[in-house]
Amino acid sequence: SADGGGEGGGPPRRGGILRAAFPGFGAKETMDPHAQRQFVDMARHKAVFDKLVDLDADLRPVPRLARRWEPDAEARVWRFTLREAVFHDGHRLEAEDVLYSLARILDPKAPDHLARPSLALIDLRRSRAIGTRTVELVLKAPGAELPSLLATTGTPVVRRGYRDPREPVGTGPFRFRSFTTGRSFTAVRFDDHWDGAPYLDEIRIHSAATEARGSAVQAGEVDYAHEMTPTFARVVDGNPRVRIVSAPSSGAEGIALKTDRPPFDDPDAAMALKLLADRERLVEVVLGGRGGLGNDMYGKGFTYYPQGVPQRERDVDEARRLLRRTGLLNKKIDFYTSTAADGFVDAAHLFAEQAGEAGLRVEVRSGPPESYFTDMLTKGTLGSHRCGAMPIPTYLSQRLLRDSPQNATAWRHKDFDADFAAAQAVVDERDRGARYGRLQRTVRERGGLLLWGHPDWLNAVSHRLHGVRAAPPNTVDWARFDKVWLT
Amino acid sequence: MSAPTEELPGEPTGEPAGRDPLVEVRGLTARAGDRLLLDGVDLRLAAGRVTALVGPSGSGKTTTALALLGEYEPGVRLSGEITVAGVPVLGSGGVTDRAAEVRGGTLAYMPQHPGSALNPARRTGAVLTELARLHRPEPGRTPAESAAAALAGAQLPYDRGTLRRFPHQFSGGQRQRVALAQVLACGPRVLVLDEPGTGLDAVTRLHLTRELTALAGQGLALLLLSHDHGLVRALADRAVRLEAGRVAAEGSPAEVLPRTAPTAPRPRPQSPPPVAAAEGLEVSGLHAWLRPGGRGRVLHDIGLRLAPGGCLAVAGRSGSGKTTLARCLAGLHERRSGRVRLDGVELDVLRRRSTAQIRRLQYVWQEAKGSFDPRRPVLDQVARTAVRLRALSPAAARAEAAALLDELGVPEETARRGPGGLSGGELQRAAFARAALARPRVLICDEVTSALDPVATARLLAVADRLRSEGTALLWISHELGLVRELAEHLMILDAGRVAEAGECAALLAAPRSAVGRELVEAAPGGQEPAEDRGPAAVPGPGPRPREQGAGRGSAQESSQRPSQRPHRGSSQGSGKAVPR
Amino acid sequence: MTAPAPRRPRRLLATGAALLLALPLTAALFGPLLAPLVTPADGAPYARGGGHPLGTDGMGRDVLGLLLRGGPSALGVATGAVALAYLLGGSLGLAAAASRHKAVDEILMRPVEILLPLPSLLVISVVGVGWRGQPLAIALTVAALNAPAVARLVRAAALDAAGSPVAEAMRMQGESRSRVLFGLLGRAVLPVAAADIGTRIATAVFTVAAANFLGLGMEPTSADWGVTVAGSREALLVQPWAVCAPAAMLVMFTVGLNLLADRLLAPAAEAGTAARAGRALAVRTQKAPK
Amino acid sequence: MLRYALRRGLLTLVQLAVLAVVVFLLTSMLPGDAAEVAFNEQAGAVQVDELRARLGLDRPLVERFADWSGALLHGDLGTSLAGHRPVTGILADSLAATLLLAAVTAALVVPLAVVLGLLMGLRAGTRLDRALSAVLLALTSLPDFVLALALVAVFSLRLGWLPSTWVGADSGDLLRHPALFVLPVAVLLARTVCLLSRQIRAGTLAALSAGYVVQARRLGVPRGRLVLRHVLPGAAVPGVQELARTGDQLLGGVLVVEAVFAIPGTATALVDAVQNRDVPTVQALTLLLAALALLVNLAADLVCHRLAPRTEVLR
Ligand SMILES: Nc1ncnc2c1ncn2[C@@H]1O[C@H](COP(=O)(O)OP(=O)(O)OP(=O)(O)O)[C@@H](O)[C@H]1O
Ligand SMILES: Nc1ncnc2c1ncn2[C@@H]1O[C@H](COP(=O)(O)OP(=O)(O)OP(=O)(O)O)[C@@H](O)[C@H]1O
Ligand SMILES: [Mg+2]
Ligand SMILES: [Mg+2]
Repeated sequence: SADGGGEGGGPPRRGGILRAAFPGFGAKETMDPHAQRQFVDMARHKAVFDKLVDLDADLRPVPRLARRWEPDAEARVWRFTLREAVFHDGHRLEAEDVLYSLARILDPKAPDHLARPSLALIDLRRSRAIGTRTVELVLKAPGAELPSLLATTGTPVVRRGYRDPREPVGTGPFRFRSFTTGRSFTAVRFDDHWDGAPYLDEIRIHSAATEARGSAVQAGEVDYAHEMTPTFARVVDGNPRVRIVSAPSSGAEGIALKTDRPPFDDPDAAMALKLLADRERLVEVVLGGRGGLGNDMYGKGFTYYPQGVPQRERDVDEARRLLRRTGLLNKKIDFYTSTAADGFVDAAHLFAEQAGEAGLRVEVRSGPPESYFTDMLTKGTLGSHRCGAMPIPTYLSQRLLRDSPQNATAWRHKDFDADFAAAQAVVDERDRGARYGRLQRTVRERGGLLLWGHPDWLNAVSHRLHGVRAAPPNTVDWARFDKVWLT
Repeated sequence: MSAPTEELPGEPTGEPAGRDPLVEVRGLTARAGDRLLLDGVDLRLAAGRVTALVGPSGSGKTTTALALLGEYEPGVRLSGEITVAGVPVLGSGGVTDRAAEVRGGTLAYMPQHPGSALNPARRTGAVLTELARLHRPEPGRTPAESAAAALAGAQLPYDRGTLRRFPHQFSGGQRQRVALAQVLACGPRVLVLDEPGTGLDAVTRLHLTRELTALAGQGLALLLLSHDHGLVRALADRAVRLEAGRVAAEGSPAEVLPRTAPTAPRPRPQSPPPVAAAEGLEVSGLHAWLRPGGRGRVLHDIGLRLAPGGCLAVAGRSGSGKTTLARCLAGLHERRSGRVRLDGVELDVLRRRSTAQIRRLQYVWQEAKGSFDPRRPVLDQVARTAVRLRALSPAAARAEAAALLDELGVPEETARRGPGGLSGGELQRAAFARAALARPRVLICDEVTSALDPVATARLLAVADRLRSEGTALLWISHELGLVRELAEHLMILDAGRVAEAGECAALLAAPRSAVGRELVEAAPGGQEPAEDRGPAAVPGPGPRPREQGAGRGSAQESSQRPSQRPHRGSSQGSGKAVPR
Repeated sequence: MTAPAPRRPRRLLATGAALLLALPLTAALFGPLLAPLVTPADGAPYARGGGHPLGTDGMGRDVLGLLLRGGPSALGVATGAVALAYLLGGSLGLAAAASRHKAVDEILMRPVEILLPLPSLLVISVVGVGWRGQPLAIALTVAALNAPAVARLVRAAALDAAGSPVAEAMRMQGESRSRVLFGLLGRAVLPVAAADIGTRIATAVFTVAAANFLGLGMEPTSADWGVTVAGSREALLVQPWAVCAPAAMLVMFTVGLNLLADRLLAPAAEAGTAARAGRALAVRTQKAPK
Repeated sequence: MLRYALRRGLLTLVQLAVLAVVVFLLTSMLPGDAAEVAFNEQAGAVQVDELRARLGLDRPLVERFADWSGALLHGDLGTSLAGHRPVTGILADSLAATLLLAAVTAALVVPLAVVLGLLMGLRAGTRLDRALSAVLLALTSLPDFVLALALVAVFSLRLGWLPSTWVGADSGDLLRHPALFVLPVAVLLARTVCLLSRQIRAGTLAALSAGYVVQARRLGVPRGRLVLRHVLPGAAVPGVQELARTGDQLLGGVLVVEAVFAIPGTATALVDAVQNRDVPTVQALTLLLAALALLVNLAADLVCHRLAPRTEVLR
């Protein structure tokens, strides 16, 4: 079971039905591309729809329906030039379709449209179509990251007048055939796709729980199983029929320390914890060794990740010194976690053990998983934290600004916000990257993020399926079935 | 019937010489632990013959009968040799594998306690047709017809009401007959009936006698286990008397059953002192029904009075409502209205009675076996009455229970066993003792002597007399009019839930006014039997049930004595105690 | 009954059952004394060998160490819950069976029957959320979930005995309600209960473990046998000991417990010998007390 | 009997109503609501509040329950809070698979349990009885998911005889692929058969010592008939009660089975709904399952009523 793309399979072949299995979400699953939240939704929508812009494996925006784009000097007005593309019903993609899609996403009566907050900076009334092929988007504030915002979850382009999610018409590589909520989805090849017709005749995307995905891919009942565990990877190790396609660094695993309250309002206290964590051990156990070491900065391997920052090493003595200095030594603190994500509880217990070695007593408490991520924003001083793949600026804006919805570390600093806002107005990518790097480093030194690992994303693929690229979720090559083929 | 022609009836008496008997028993021995229940019993049953197995309670009658099927109560071991219609049932290696062949079709056994032998969850008709289909695949006769014939033979009507009923919906005597019908439905060649007369009223018993005679006439071999000598005399060609597990006598009934001279009437217990009007049991306007909302009435407007120390007998055809009446008084039957007052105090249903009230009115079950917990020793169960109702210490209660049981002829050692280890008569006496131990004001006895031999009956009556002299009133339900005449001052005859007539006992029996009364008196066993066999009081017309003295003993000398005067040994174990009083 | 023959296999079997029980019980009682309070996570995840006789679990903890610690909660919570269910449901069922009033029966049984179809999952979720991770709360919930079923079962088993002349005779002797209930009816219920109890315990163990999956109940890292089995299930083929060892403990416990109960409550050995002796159907005896 | 059945049927309706209230209270006692859960990890408080308002979750509990029950009386089960589609659709989608599975299981469980239970009861104390008892007990003590995974590992992955999941199975013609049912039904059967057969074994032992069975045997009723017509009815009473309870048992088992075999059924739907705090769906599903359970109970009571007619005297 070789990792990654280094597989044979010969030249691509046309034909065949691909069956893929994703974790299911029952009634929550939807065919409304703007209400997509689960991976299984995104995979289905990706087959039927396209986005203007998508992200590559480095989380850098890449053109999709938009052939190219250019901002004005202030990054306030953006022009997107569209590609020649056809909807499944034969209608040609036009600027009005893009504007319709954006209006639909920003519909104030649709709170479940996930991209609404991040795209809210688009001033729709002043945005317009320039001819049929160009869209001019005007922003309310400078936004150098608009392309990557247009690539986030919930941004596919729909046909003008699209209303009924049960009859999705997109420009994607597959034409919608059927969908049963919580169960399965079928789509057939769309020969007029702008990026060339896919090889497959048909794809079926099923919802299935962990165990079922594992046995189905082993038994050859599906050819693609999304989101497998390291343990499963060990199970199929040496199995010639199944290989694991593993995308490195597809997010971050960590611990959030609340920096607005004692003891972690003192950066030394937070630093003590960062120093006492045994990252190697955490990665080995919690990620089953399938992941990279974290350096307390989000986005390892992604664009804008600051280079040359030394890896944080475990230093129990220094940690103990800091603990003593901040009066934490032999004190007890609570760790609020839950089973909301795999490995949270394990990591919490391991960390508690490691903290114990340095003289800090950490008591693990679990909360309800369903609302954990909301609860932990306010509860406790230590909490489990994780984040999927997203561009670094998105991460910063969603987690570390004063009005960020998911500010798990309660990191609220006016100057930090101001620096970030300033970076958003910088069109020059290098300069902007440098500013992001400085912000990241600040958080690494003084903030409450203890990011100990970057998990690999594990998908299982049968020996019949070829051309599957190792890509983190939310990127263009993830769950992309128009360039794969069966033998 | 299915009896083969070559085995059709021979001469009614004498040895079945020169012909293979249908059943041959040689040297049958039964042991339980180190006790010898049967000791070398020999028995032969021939086609067309009625053989009676008599003997005191506990002498091994039931054990013998079961052995014919290759069966035994748990804990009993058999040895000897038994052949049934050529099939070895018991051999040197114990019960043979072929024993199962004879069961039902060849040899059918009606148990002594039919109540507990009926499946509570199955309707009568279904079981009968099932058995008929199994054993009598007669051409030209449907199983339903066979079932109808069996019911008729058992003196039960063949109607929907009977066929659709569950066993618990019959009266005790009816259940007895249902069990008999099951046996008859098998169409066997050998019929073994364990106390078939129990619970039957005189009329039914008479009909049954005729029916059984007819069956023997058709070539069946009959084995009759009974202490009812009237029945034996009327039916049997030969009689075998068992005593303590050994064959004590064998021959024609006349030879085996001792002819007893009429004895002097038993002294009536001295009349208790005159009592206030309010004392005693007083029942008025009693109605009882079976289903909610007063549907299915079984008793209509019953009224009665019973003075302390007095005795009121209740008689009537089987199914006339005697047990229901008793259960109403005992508070067990809750669907009733009317007044029940004891010593001036109104008695509610049992669960609303105080301990004292419960103690003052006790009830002896008609079907003794079913009323004992199969898992506890009988002695303990009996003794509990004294513990609960008279607040005796357990040890004292056990001692008193043991003494009373011994007085009744059930040795303590026997009573220490579970109910399964007691004979029918022993259990019946234990049930009586259980109630009597409460020293109640009113004791309701529901056919408590039906499984008892005369000696045991005498012992029980002695205890009853003693209780009466202590002020206990008896409500005596019985089909044995002779006994009733001897015992009771008043008699009430029930018919279909109504009082047919009531009055002074002797007078009523001498000249019954109601149709039922006349029927019962005419049919009473004394009617067809020689005068010398009649009971103590030489009353013209229908006499009481014969009460031969020393029916359980072999010696003629003993048999001339009155049971209550004679030194007496326990029926089979010989406790050697004298009967008190 | 002097024949010793039927006794021997029975005693043998009782010994066998006792032996089966002994291992998990010993582990549950004395294991915690032998193993450290917290099993250190010092090995590789799901490692086999390497100083760990039974390998390690997903957190790299010694499976043997977990095994020694996981007994009390696994056996305690489930058995406690089932015992409690029997205490509650059993008394309810007995009382309902013994009541001669239809109304009483209805009043006792209807509420119970409303609870009966409540999906246990829903109840456990609610309680688990409220009193997260407290064994007592879990035991109480599992007990409450089982009580209605027990009540029904007991009532059905006791109903016939309650209407029998034996029960009437006992009442005629002035026996107390409780004695009729727990003596006569209780004994009628006993074989049914004996057949039921063990399987119910096994089910309870895994209801508790299942509660964990939903993030309720005990900590998913607790050493509890059920939790360990559940948590390591994915590694069934990688590190079988992590699943099989605690599962074996539970299997031994339930099998031993049930076989012992069968033996003690149903002296059926005679029936067995009789069957062998070729009797068509064996009559079970009520043994005379010795 | 008919009156009894009618009365019980009416009572069942009342029970359902009470149950509806209980379930509603229970689900609303869960922390978090549908809006909060919907945006877990992904959105901020503002959006959650907006969604809450749109779903009507900001209204008082009583009002919401009144609305829901009012609609129910008109046959409207409401709209799912998670999928924004009619609950009836969710029910219809999930019911077919589970009912099919339950039906196949139920059809097998009774004969299997009866045969095994009788066998053990009749041979009580023999080696066969002990072996069967031990195996069945071991099966119950094995958690469903371990059994399921082990069966899949052996029969689908190693031997390749049977499909390992229902992934891709067409819900329209499930019945044409009986192989799909083998493993799930085997897992479901394991525990229920054991529970039932043990009860039947106990009942058989009791019935065997009953006087009526002894007498029937003495009357030469042959073995098979004796067992079926005389022993079994008495022996079945506790078993029938047990059967009534297997509903919940099955639901628990079905949950695992549905997860392991990717069967889109009611149990999964229920768990999803609970996790999504999708109150209308939880309500509808529990009511439906409860109605089924109550029906089974009713049937069990009627059967017991028939099997133990003597109890009628008492009442
Ligand atoms: N398991 C046992 N162990 C010891 N003694 C027993 C056992 N079973 C029965 N007995 C005794 O064997 C004797 C014979 O019993 P059996 O039932 O044959 O008497 P019977 O002649 O039918 O009496 P009855 O007329 O009272 O029915 C009785 O004294 C009884 O107590
Ligand atoms: N549950 C029932 N359902 C229907 N009929 C019943 C039920 N119980 C009793 N009966 C009927 O009620 C009548 C009275 O019964 P009861 O037991 O009082 O008669 P009995 O006089 O004691 O008769 P026996 O002399 O045969 O014991 C009988 O005809 C009987 O068939
Ligand atoms: Mg007898
Ligand atoms: Mg009667």
